[in-house]
Amino acid sequence: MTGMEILLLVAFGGVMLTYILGRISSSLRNTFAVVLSLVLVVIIALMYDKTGETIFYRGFFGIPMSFRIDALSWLFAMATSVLGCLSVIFSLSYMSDRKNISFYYSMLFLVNAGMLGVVFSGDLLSFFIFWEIMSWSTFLLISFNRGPAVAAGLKYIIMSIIGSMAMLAGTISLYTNYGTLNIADLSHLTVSASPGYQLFLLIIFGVAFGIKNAVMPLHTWLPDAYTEAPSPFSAVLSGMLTRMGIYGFLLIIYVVVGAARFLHAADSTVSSFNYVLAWLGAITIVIPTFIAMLQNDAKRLLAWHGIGQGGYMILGIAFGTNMGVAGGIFHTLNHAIYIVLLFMSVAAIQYRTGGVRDLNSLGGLIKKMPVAFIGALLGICGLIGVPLTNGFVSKWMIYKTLISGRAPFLAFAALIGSWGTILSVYKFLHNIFLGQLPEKYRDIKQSPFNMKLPIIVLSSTILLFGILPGLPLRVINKIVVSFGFDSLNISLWGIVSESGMLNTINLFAAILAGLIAVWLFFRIGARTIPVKQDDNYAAGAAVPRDRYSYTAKYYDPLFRMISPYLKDIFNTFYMKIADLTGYLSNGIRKIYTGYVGNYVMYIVLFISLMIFVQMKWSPW
Amino acid sequence: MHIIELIFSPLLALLIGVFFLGLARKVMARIQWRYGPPVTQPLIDIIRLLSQKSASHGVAFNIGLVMSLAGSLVITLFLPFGKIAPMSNSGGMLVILYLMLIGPLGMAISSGESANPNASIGISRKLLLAMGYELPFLLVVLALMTAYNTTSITEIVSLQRDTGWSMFTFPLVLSGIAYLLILPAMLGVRPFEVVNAPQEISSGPLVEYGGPYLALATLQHALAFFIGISLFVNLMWGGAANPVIFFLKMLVVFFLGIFVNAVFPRLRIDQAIRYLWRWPSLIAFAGLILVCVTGS
Amino acid sequence: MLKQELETTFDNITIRMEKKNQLELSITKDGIMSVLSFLKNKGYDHLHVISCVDWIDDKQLELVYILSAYMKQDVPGETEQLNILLKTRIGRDDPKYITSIALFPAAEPYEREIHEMFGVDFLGHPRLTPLLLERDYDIPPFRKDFDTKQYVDDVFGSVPSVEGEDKN
Amino acid sequence: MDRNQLKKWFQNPVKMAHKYSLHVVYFCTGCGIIEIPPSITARWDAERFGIIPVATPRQASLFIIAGYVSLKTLRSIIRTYEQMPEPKFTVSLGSCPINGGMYYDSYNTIKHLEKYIPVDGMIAGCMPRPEAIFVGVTHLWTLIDKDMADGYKRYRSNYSAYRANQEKILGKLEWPPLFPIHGEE
Amino acid sequence: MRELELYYGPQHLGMVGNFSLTLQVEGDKILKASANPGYLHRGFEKLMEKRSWIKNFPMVCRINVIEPDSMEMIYSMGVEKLAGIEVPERAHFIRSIFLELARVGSHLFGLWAYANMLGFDTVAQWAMYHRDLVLDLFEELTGGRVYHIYIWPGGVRRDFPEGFKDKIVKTLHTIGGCVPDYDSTFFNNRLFYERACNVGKVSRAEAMEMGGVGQVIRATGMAYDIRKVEPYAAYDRVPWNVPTRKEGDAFSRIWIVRDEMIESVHMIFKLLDEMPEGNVYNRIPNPFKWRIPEGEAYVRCESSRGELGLYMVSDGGKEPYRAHFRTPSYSHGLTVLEKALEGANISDVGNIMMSLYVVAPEIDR
Repeated sequence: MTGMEILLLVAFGGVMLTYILGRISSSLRNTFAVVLSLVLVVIIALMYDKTGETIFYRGFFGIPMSFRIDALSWLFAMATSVLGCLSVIFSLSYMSDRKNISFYYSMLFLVNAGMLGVVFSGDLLSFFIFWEIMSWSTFLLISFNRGPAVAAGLKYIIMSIIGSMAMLAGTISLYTNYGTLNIADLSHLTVSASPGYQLFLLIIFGVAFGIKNAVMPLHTWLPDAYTEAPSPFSAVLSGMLTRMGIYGFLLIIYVVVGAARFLHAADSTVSSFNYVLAWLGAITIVIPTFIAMLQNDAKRLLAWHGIGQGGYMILGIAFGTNMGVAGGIFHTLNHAIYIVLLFMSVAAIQYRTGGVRDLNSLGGLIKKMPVAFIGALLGICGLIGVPLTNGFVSKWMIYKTLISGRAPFLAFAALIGSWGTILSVYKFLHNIFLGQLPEKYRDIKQSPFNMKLPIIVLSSTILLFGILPGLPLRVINKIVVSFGFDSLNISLWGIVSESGMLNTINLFAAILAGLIAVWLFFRIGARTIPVKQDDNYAAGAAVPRDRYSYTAKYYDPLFRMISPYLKDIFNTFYMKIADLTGYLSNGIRKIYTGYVGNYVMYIVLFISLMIFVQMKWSPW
Repeated sequence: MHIIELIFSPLLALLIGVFFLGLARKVMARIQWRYGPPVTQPLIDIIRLLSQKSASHGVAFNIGLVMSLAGSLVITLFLPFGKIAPMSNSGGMLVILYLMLIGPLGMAISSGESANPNASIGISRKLLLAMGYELPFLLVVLALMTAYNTTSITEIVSLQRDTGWSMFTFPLVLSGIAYLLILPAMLGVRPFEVVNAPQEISSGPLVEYGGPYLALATLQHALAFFIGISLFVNLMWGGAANPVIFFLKMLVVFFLGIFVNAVFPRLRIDQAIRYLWRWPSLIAFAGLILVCVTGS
Repeated sequence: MLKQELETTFDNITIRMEKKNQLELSITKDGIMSVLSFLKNKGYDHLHVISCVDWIDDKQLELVYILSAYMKQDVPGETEQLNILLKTRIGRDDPKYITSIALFPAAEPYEREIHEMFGVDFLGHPRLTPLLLERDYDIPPFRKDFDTKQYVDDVFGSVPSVEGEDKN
Repeated sequence: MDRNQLKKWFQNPVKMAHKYSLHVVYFCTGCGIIEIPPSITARWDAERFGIIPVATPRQASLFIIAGYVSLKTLRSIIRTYEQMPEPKFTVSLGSCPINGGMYYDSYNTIKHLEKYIPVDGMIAGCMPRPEAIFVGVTHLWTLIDKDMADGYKRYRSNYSAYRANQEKILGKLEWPPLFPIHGEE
Repeated sequence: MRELELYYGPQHLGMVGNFSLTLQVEGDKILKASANPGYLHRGFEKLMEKRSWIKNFPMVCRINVIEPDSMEMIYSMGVEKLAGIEVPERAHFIRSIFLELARVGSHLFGLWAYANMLGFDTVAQWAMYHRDLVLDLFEELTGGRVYHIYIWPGGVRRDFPEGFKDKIVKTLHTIGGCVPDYDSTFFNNRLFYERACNVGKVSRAEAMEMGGVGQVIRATGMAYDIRKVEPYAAYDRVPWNVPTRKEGDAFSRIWIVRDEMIESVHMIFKLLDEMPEGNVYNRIPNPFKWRIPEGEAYVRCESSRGELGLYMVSDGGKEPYRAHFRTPSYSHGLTVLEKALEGANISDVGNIMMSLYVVAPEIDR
């Protein structure tokens, strides 16, 4: 399988080349970046429907490091590369007036390459290495803007290191037990393991992936990181990078441990783990969605939704039926599409308004930036799960699983989460695009073409996957089958299950017919006269300039009711611990110079020491 | 036959909805010692509105409203009216629940575009109220779906033919009571008429609608009324095999709603949410637990 | 009783009580605030109205503060029945006076109105913005030399009829 | 009342609907406040004829100016009238909008309402009783029937004259002209 | 943070009368409210200076369109005080009965407005219907539905016609018979309590500071009623009570309105019983030549909304030299309302305003 090696070579080579080219000429670098990201997309697209494994290096203490590809990794790789490509295109003008652009691009490619490495790695060692590359380059990108961004980045990397340590411990334990780290081999070997050991593996890897995927008690890094990162990277971060946690969960539950085989056994401890995970998913849906309602920062609002939507994926894959897993994976893909779209819309607004993302000070931009509005509208429709958008299909699958699995309370959490979503995203849409346009934005321009292009592409994808969900579901069905589940009954436009069916093309036809009929009816009436926003009812007075828009405290009555209950207690808890640690280790603080490179050095030293100790004396 | 039903059922729903609006005005008038307008008054209003030349605030102002009415029309294809349910095999209760979003969302976008703070306040109230009643409503619907082990509304209706009305069958009694308690909120009648509240926020989302826009909004309101009642009859009062009987059941629910409308003032929005999240939610929650305990 | 106290406390005060329950006090313009606070302390804490009379022949504006008492006991007595009319005169040209909001917050709209209708400036008043009127008037409209009939003929009479144009 | 004559409905549904669905936006200018409520409530019940008050001018088709018009109100009245969708009808109640009535020498009320906005019907009286309001409405029906309730058309064709009158009395208006003004373009 | 300035009135269904409030809003809370009157300003007090003493009657009754009779009464009282005219005893009784009937009508109008603000259409319509029954009595007695010009310096214009007493009793029984209906649907309605309790609270100190009278001050526990404090007409001839409550919120103010209506009805019955026979009118001089001696007078009476005052100056001419009405809504609508709306919910604007019983034309005059 030379394809994967070439791919990673291109991906990692591109990182250096971008930086070097950036030193020569910025336009050359930009062209190269776009070409490179397109090449990655093409290469991965060519690898469709291949499975296999190839060892590329044996040198690391004799552990063979390998790549593997199957439907699961292809799907994630494809999504990663496409979104990376769109993000690069989007960044062209967004980042154009910043410093250190070459560094930004090369780090973006490094993140991309790291993610590709993660999804293609065939053994847990290379998985870990690529995981670390991904995490560290992410840290550098989150802190790109300096100031509060560095704090956000540190929060991220500290939690990430905790996760990595957990993962490392699990990896080492697997190696000592079975003498191999190859995923395919492990999946055969762990079948015979004791349930206790399986549970240990699930929990220890679950912590690692739970931190990455921001499952509820481990989510605290996410809001700050999403908010402070450069917006095009926030898109990548929320769309794919965070969802590497989902990939990890899928890998550990359904490939390494193979929980599918245990799920329906009555006394299985694995199934109880899945149940706990599902409840964590449900909590992750409800609480962040309600917290999102109270946010006034556009990106932070989306960030909390990022956490909440992660809950749906966890809920789907943890519930462990074929439709649930398929729904979870599909939702991961859909979420990537619409959250990237939403972040890009926000970024377009930020680009034109000079970085404003405070929901209380924007408004009325629909007339000025219609493309961004369409992007945001379809994005929130997907996020809510309005029929005919992709989010509807995946949420439908998850609800269906929960209801036919007789878990009405989990289904209730998921459904009420959707309703909470409507409230907050409508506020998002209203406060940015609707209402009165502030005076200072009267002369604002449209976003440039390379910002519009990704928005248009992603918007149409949302509708395409919503109307013809069979396209992605075919790939996902392969994944589900490869996990050992029954095949789903999928057609191009819908799903049939024992307790009901979904036919999106009929729905599409009905809604289209309804729209046309109503439009015609509307047009029977007299022609309407377009008026300016100042020509507005103000109880007989003239509209006061700039003081006639309801944006601040949009859901004040609800806010008063729920805000006492919805503090982010976990974040406070962790910050308290952090303070306490800092207080206790005042003496050690001299080592921490505050320079990031030093931290990297310490950690690399620590990891190598651990590995060395393990290799030499194998105490675990 | 199928094609006829497809075209016929939304029109029937519109007709019944508009009839209900007219009847509501007549009945209210009679309670208030008045003679009242003719039942056809909403129809006259709609004709008049369509011929008026109103102000438009932009493309989303038009599209949102059209989307809202179209979404509501599509729901009627999924809801059984007696035995008429032309699209019930394209999706069940979950699709209906989600299609019910399109109406408010379209209205929200449209009136948000109108750039009037009264409209924005109205929309914020509408979404909050929806949040309020959706909590118990989802619990009720989940109890039904769990009890009958299906997500298809036609199956729920046909199963009730064997067991009797779900409101009066044992594990669903509590859910039925909870549904009855939130029904005024779902219909938007008076204790919960916080969205339009002409005396407070100048009819809220409708503030900038005139002419054809108001005609569409009136039709949307009529349909929402129809859908709310029809859903209740289907889920709790056993639907009907016969459209006429179904209509009579709807009429009974309609009168209940109007009487409640006549004897209560309007609540504040926070009081409305507090009410909806207290008793109806608790009862619905207990109902779901009851279903889970007895069902398996 | 009150009469005697007033006479002993203030020098240049004129007290008349000709009609039933109606005590008329006149004082020079700098004495008003002290009399007001004196009366307030005596229990006359209800400021009914601040009125203004334009004595055009004397070239003076007369400010009238009308006070009475809120109920201090269950059965109303003489205190509650008494209406006190406290009057002072100020010059008619460029009239200025000090505000009594600190003593009686209820005075705020009355002073605004007098400012608008008689052109009296109340120093220290937080918002002397127009209260009732829409147009600017050269002479404040409640003054005696403002001839409404003349004004109406000038302003409203000069608006042409549109229907006349219609026929052309 | 020809509301129940189906033939007329088929002949000209728009005109009939306009007659029997008069949604009112009203200005309680003074005395109007006192006879409008009885006529829309239980005793006289204007809703019988499809007349109900609505919240905003956008939703209305009939504008009732219920009494004398002070200058401050005139500004709001013009704003409200311009925001109503066409076709729209105006009816004034009482003697004061006709010629100033008992306020003939008041410095703050306008004397002839029709100089500032077109008025389709004027109901005299001080105050007109609810019965008079209904008589006025039936008269308006006749006018609509005969296409003579054309105030909004007159407003359009004479807009510059109306606007000039409005600005003469109120000073510069805050909102731009509704229609293009002749002579400026 | 973008500010929101919300306009409440003049063209607003939640506004009874032509009045405007500009609300600074954040979320659903009102930060600051400023009243903006003047939409009804006609300059009555100026116009009165140009009209003779008697020609001013059509003017004064139009100051308050809801209850014109108390305006006639106060003007008559002022003229009587300035000119020193005595009123026959029977006229005092008739005046009292007439004013109490007007109070019932006015309170029913207020109930209509208040119930309307809460979206309580049914009760609003009933109240308006019952008010019309009272107006029918007026029409029979005076010939006018709303404006009566019945009370006159020196008495009243006309004695009660034959059988009019019975008609009053019958009408009041009709209205009184519906009090249980009103109670069960409105006054004892739990939702009315929820909406009105603790809303628009005005403490006694605040009310006294800002010149609150009528229901505003009586809702804080002070039985301040001019009919008791400085009795006029025949109010000291029969026993009656001043209803008060302690809370000072909208709920208690509306309950006081209800209790006052019932008290008025009882008072009318007592007055009808004790009404003496005799003359109802002391002749005044020829109105066209009537000059009133130089002097000034301040008179006050209790209208349905609270204490009403009139300051009148005569320079011995045919016309008043100056007349200034102190209307209860003036301080309620400008000072108390602004204060009560601070921090209130935007749903409660109409609620608070109509519980303060603000009548716009009274403010503007």
